[in-house]
Amino acid sequence: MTSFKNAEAGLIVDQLIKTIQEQRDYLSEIDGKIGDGDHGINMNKGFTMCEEKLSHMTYNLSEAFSTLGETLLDDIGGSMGPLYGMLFDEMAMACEDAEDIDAEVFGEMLVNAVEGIQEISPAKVGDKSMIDTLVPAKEAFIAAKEEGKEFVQCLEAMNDAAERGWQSTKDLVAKIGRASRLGERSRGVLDAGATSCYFIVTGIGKAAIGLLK
Amino acid sequence: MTSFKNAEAGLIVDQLIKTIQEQRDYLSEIDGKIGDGDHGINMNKGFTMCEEKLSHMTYNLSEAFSTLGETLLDDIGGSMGPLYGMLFDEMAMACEDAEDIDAEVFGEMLVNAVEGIQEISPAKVGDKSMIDTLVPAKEAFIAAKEEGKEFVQCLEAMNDAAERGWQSTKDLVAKIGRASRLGERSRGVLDAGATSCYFIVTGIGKAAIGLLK
Amino acid sequence: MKKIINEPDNYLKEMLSGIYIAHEDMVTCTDGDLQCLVSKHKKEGKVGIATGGGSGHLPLFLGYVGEGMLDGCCVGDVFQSPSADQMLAVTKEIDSGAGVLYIYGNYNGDIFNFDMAAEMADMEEDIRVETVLGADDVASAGPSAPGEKSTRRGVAGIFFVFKCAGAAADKMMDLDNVKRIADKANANVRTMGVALTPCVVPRVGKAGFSIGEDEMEIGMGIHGETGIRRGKIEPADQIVDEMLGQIVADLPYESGDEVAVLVNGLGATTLDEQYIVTRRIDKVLSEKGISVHRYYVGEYATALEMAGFSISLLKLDDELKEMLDSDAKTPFFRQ
Amino acid sequence: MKKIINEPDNYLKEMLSGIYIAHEDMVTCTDGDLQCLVSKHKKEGKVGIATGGGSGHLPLFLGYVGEGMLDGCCVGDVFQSPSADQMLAVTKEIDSGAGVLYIYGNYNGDIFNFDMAAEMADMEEDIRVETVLGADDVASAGPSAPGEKSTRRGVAGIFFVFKCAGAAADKMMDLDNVKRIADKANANVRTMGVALTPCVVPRVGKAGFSIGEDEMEIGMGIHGETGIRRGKIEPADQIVDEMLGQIVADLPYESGDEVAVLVNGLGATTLDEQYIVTRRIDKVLSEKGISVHRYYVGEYATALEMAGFSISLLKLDDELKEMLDSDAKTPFFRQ
Ligand SMILES: Nc1ncnc2c1ncn2[C@@H]1O[C@H](COP(=O)(O)OP(=O)(O)O)[C@@H](O)[C@H]1O
Ligand SMILES: Nc1ncnc2c1ncn2[C@@H]1O[C@H](COP(=O)(O)OP(=O)(O)O)[C@@H](O)[C@H]1O
Ligand SMILES: [Mg+2]
Ligand SMILES: [Mg+2]
Ligand SMILES: [Mg+2]
Ligand SMILES: [Mg+2]
Repeated sequence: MTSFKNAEAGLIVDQLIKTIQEQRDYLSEIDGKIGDGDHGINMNKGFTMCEEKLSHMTYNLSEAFSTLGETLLDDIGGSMGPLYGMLFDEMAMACEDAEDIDAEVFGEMLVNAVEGIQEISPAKVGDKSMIDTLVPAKEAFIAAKEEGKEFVQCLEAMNDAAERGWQSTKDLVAKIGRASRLGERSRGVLDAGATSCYFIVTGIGKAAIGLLK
Repeated sequence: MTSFKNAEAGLIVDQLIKTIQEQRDYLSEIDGKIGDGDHGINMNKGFTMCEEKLSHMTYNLSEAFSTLGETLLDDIGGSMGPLYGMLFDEMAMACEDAEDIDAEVFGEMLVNAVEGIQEISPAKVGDKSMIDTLVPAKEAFIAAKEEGKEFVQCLEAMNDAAERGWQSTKDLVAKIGRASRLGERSRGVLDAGATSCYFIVTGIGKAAIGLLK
Repeated sequence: MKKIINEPDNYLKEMLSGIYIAHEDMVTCTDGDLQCLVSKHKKEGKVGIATGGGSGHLPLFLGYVGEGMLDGCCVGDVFQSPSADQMLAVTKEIDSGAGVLYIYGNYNGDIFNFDMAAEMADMEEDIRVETVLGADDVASAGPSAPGEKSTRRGVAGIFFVFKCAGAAADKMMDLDNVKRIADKANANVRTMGVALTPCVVPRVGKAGFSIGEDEMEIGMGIHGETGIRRGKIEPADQIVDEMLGQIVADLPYESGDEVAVLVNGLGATTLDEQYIVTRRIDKVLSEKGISVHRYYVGEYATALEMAGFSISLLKLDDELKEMLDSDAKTPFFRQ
Repeated sequence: MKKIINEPDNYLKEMLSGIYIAHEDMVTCTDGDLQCLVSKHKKEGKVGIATGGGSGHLPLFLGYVGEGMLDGCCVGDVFQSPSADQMLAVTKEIDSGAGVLYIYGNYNGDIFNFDMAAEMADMEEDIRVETVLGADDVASAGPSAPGEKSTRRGVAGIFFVFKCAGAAADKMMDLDNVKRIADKANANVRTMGVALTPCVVPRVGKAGFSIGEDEMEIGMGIHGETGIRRGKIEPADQIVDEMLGQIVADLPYESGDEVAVLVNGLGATTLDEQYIVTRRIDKVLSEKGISVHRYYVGEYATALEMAGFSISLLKLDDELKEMLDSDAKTPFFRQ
């Protein structure tokens, strides 16, 4: 298939919530090495609040993303609230009028998400942040699409790039966020935000592939 | 000899000061077990301040005791300032008019010292305090004197009783001072004040015996 | 010992110098002795109120010298009474003919020295001195029989006695009445504390005891005196319930009573925790029908850098309420 | 983790409940959200001043909401920014037509959220919002080039910005002038801190780093951000000399200048130590010909139960002096 139904894709967010809940301790553990050890707690709190809100709703993908984005933006605070809030909000808006989500729509969702985040954060690729996962993932998807690859293949390219981007943070020195205070000492461990971003991007990617098959 | 000269006995206090300075750490260590660990520091501070004052004076025994008593009373504070201050003050007053100090005068010094302390402190023998050293020492001296023993023998009796009194505190439960808060847990270690009082009483006793020989 | 200090021997003098520098508009020393602190605002004809005791409890005692509270204070080395002579110097300085009230905690060394000072003030200086001994720590001993001297220690609750007596003196009441009000406040205040960590006296250089990493000690005194129970650390609400239960039963405080509450941090415990405790106290008291006129939350009587807190209750009548509510202005307390 | 708490998840709510109980005469919450705290004393036509940030720094930020200082404050979980929505709720509540000034520390999360709140206030509510970012921590980064945004963290010195801006607003100055004064105070304040022990975020449950038993870290931030130098603990005077040297050189503060000094305890450090430090600061500044108009000593901006302290200097002109000296009445600060 070259697209999936927005109306049937709310479960992508259900799976995302479960993934974050499962990875809570791992995310905090990673954050504990060069940050303050709360990333899993923060993410889990936001995603679980969203789960609670969704439990009273029926929702398609754009509505689910919108609820998730608003919850993160309005209720969570921190750096992650606005950053991920913006990401999901932009993804929601980019697909709210689409009955079917194809590679075109999905590409736009990714592009807008990156732009939204870059509007509030100065982080660049290489600064050791979620951006190191997100930007290469988006670029890989767009490149594959422009090469005329199928939607599923584009998503696979995205997932692979997300993983490489995530892993690349290990050797980086943090230039942004709490860990940047550590300078050289921040090298050698993965970035927490890049890790959660890996789970989010590939979580969406895998669930979408599932819907396409 | 049956007496020594007040004028020549100032060195008793010199020796006392040295003894307390030498025992400083030991006294604190004992106080640390069931008290707050500062007894040596407190005693050393007072006695060293007195040493400094005496260094600008010539003094007989009563003057030296008087200076020591005043220093402890006026400058040291705590419980020990008033208690030992009173002790030395009373000893000073009881011999200030005596050119020669014999068993009679010395007995009065001890009696007055005990009375002075008991005026301000309710501590009794058995309460685990300096009183457990001081009172038996005084009583042994008086008893020996009343039996007609020589001054030196009276002092030896005093010293022996002081040591037994001191050692008796080991098996006592504290009923007074900081250690009383510990109840049964205060049993099994010596009392700090009884220890300093042992060094003081026997220090005076030995120095006096030296002068008599 | 992890402290920001220089030579432990200079601790007291350096700390006091800092106080005079920071609060030079309010306090000064008398007799050329830094340990003898007096208010710069002398009110002629007013009963003088003095306190004193060992250092290591800031803002107790020094911090409450000023307008509407205390007139003078004498401190000794850390956890060590000052001398009679020093207390006498303060007494002479703050007396302006109306006599002086001593309010201090029920500790051996302080009693020895301040009793002597009172005697000297009376005999040598013709200053009438009265004394009120703070003895609010419910955990330190059983209640005293009528007419008997209390054997309880004085802890944070003395703040209420300072406040009420200070207001009475400020309203130009005479010594008998200032003492009566101090006695009344004293008779109606009860405190209990809990400690999580020990503290280190600078001149000693190491803690005199230890508390296990998962332990607390209920009833520990502000010099580390043994409490009534050591056990595993419990949730805040459970700790509050135990402490408050014993406090309330002791006076007792009863349904229909009106009280003031002091939640006091011992040194290292955050204000956050003190407010968590406040929340529980409010709930428990309201369930018991005891209404709270005022809360005081913060560090009022510390034990150096000890972690822990205490709860004090003061039962109020109209007179005490008036005294408690009146203005005060000291280096550490403004109302 | 040795704390007097219940479930870590309830920490924030319980702590905030306690604050509203203890200070019900002064503060209340808005929008039904405990995290959105506003003053009960609304002055019509006055510029509103709001702050916000993560909890764990009491009395910062909540404690400075009241008369003559701040009008509202929004707190997040411990060391975690509140959300844009919450800040917007506070902004709406405290605006009375004259606009709102945000004063908060230079941290990522806070900026993201409060910038969004400011945008929504402007676009949706037609409230003009201006922002001043506290960035006083000399140890956190080099000075910023003219016109560039500072990358320094905001720490205890923000108290001076609150105080001066709060006084300006209280004098009914307009938003431009209140902002101008806040900017001026901000431009003239510098801080450096030192830490002896780490602190534990309740929801994390263990310290994120450790400091050796005989070590200190100069320049550590109030969330435990790495400082500029870790080394053996030194005598107080030496520590002060190093910190003050860097602070003075940074602005620079020069002979003939008049300053206010804030000696701030980070949580577990005793007032005694803070006064020992004060004494040394006074000596060093007077040797440099810098005169001190006022000292503030105590806990003004903590890092939970961290041991350590910071020094802040504010260079004064006549206007700032007037603002600093004017009255204020908040739950934690009275002058
Ligand atoms: N300005 C920023 N832009 C993008 N990502 C950021 C930025 N600041 C922080 N991050 C990401 O946030 C992650 C930490 O998130 P979290 O622990 O939830 O927040 P905090 O740092 O406030 O404790 C970092 O690992 C980093 O990836
Ligand atoms: N009321 C008292 N009467 C007699 N001796 C006392 C009394 N209180 C305390 N002591 C003695 O004081 C000793 C402790 O002295 P020290 O350590 O200098 O004072 P502190 O207990 O104030 O630290 C105790 O060991 C005890 O012998
Ligand atoms: Mg984190
Ligand atoms: Mg002792
Ligand atoms: Mg002692
Ligand atoms: Mg965090």
